[in-house]
Amino acid sequence: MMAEKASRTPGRPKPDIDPPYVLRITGVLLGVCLAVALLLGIVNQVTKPRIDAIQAEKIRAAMSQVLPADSYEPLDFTAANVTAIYQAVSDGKDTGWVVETSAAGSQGPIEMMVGIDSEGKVTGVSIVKHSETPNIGTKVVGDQAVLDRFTGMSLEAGEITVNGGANRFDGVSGATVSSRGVAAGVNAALAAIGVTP
Amino acid sequence: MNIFYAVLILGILGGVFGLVLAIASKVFAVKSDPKLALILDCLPGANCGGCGYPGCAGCAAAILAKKAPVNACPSCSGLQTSRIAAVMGVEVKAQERRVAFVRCSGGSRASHKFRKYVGIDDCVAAMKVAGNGPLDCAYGCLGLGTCVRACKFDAIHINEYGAAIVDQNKCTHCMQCAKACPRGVITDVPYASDIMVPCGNRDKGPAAKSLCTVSCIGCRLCEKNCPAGAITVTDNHAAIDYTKCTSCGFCVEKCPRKLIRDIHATGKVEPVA
Amino acid sequence: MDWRILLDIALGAVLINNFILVQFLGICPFMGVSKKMDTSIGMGFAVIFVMGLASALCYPVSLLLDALELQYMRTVAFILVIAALVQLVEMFLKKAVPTLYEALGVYLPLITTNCAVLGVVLLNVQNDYNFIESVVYGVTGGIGFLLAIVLFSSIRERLEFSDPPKAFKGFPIALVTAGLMALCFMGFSGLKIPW
Amino acid sequence: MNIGKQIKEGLLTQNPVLVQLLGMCSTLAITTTVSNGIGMGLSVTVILTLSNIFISLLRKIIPEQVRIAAYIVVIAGFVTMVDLLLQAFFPDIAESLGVFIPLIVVNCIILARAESFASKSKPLPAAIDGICQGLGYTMVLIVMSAIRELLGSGTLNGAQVFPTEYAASMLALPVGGFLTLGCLIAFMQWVQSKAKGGK
Repeated sequence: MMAEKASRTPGRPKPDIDPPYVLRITGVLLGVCLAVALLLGIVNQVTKPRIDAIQAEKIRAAMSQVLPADSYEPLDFTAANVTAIYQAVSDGKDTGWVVETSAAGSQGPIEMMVGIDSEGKVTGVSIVKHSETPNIGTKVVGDQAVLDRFTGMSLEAGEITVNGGANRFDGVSGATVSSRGVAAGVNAALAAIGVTP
Repeated sequence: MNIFYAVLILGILGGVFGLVLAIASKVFAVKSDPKLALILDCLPGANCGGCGYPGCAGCAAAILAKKAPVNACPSCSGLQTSRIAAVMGVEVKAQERRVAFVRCSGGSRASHKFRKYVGIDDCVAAMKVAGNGPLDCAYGCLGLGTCVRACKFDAIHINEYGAAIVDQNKCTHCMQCAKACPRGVITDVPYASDIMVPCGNRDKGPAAKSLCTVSCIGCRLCEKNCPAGAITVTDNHAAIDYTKCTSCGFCVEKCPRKLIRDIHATGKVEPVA
Repeated sequence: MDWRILLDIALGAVLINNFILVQFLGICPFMGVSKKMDTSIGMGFAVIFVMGLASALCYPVSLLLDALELQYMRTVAFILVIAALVQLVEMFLKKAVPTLYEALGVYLPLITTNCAVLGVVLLNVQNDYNFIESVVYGVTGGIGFLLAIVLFSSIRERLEFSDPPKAFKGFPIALVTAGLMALCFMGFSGLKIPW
Repeated sequence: MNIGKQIKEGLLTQNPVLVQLLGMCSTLAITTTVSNGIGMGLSVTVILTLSNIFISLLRKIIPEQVRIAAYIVVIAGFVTMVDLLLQAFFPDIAESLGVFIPLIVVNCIILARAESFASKSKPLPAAIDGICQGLGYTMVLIVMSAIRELLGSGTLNGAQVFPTEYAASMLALPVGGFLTLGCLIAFMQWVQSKAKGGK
């Protein structure tokens, strides 16, 4: 059955594919893959809840850092490179939004949390995940002082641009690509909310 | 559920690729005659090219296809060649072992055109400098090691005087060094014979004397004193006929330049003092 | 498909983010095989073939994995596809071009662990390229690899006869040269695409 | 199978990075801080030993035709498992090492050792070889990351040694990695030639 299916055009000598040989090889690779997959599945089953819990905890911490609030209700939305928007509610009133966006940094995407108050001003930026080069990219993404400079900016004077333009944000010298990445993320967040003071 | 999908997908991938690889291994199986592997084992496997075929695999294929004689591989010892002959079921002709020999021992003693050659340290490159090389003597060894790099059996080195010298025990007579040498200083001699002339100079006496302190000046003393008549001096250079030479050593005493010598006197090929 | 985006990806993969000299992926075979020019060219084409086909094959697999939320299986599945591909290339070369197969030696199986090949597949997923974009990225990534390894092996062949300090002979001088080449390729990062 | 020889081989004469020139991708990419170097080195050692044992156990079963595919699936399986376990149970280690763990799958050392050593020897020597090669790799990583961090950013394991303005930040870039590794191997060759010359 297997051997006939693999026979070649009559012109060429038919290679002697004896089924036991083929079965042994396929069987071994199949067995190894199944074993590894099973092992991984079990490990994942064990670790998934813990990882999700840790991840959720990290996001909560980042959210409360940018915009302190009692609770955050996720909203549905349609916006470019925005992964989630949460409505921040503290003692019953909507006090603003927390937007999770990702933008291209120098070595890979930078995922960040941007807090925006009800007038559309940035209340804080915190980086969730990045793979910037240490000592260069991290001068921007790793340094909270630099990120805090975004606080208070909005789309009132147009898009935030790095080292120039009306709505100016002076990035860290030598790490312009990373600075532009973070600025792009903040712009995306502000645009998603669409409120300008 | 999640585990089931994981196992399912990787299982399918593993199975499909296992199948493809199994069939491919058969379709692409390289048809090889078992004798080829046997012959290949007997060959030294250094791919030196002495047999004229692309590496040992090429030589083995040629021997198998009877295009090459059983002793096509010059680097094979007698034992290896007889084993190949056994595989091929052919009787092998007895063959006397030969090895490479450097017809120069001057090195630092030869006069140089300029104090020190500074450039690409390779004889072929040096030959392109100042009229084929920094040495005044046109037949001498430049000592820059092209032959050392060409030899796959680590059998030839540059001695302390700066001339190449062959370690006869390691030499397998593949003659890659001779092919690599831009000046053709290296020839091959029978392993067994002792008396050698480590110089290849063809200039007349006085010129040869000025070119190098250990050169053959063609004075014919060795030729006159050789009882077996094995030495003939042709265009100012003493050449030994190894079939006639009885290694009596008369020529060694008579040579005014202390050049002709018994290289096996101290068991190992020594450079000319 | 807007060919400008494709050209942008291609230019990026070959010059701006060259896999070897800028992203520093796939350096083991790069250092190992680049002693001689012909093995380098052979290796370069083998990598182009594997990278192109790997990107093409891994695209449907990554779609399937995302659909079933099996992101953690991504690495294992991709590496399985690549390994099978390399094994196929190894068998094909053994049959069709035995001399190249001998010359590549241990570095052929090392293409499997070649960070560039798995790198390109994971980057395809990270930048969520569609099918054509990922194949273009794979093939041009391979061309970038070929460009780098050919340039490097031509320099290395000349290095044999130069006389660096005795301790630097062999790999160290080659590494320093590779460092300088990487420095030059950093110059491309400023390359602006006119449209 | 004497262990002494394997240890000496793993650390000096057959050092995976300095002599065999394997595992260069990760060596150049991550040796910018000492903590990265140690973390990466140890995780490679653990995974290398585990996969060596597993592969030498399987060596008789896996046929020649699918050996690469089978070995690499085993290695990738181990790496993903270690990654998941780290993220679940040791989140802080995972935080600093997160991006390097997937890199280990494509670390040439592991498949090279599996292909050249583990697949031909019994589990115990394979395990020892894994440990020795791993330690040799970690040693090189620590030395390289110390040099690159000190000269590249003026800090050593986080402690500020001299103000970063004077540091050659180019060394932090992988370009500096090439140069540092080149000089390191040159130094090793110089030491070996001195030892040979000296004796």
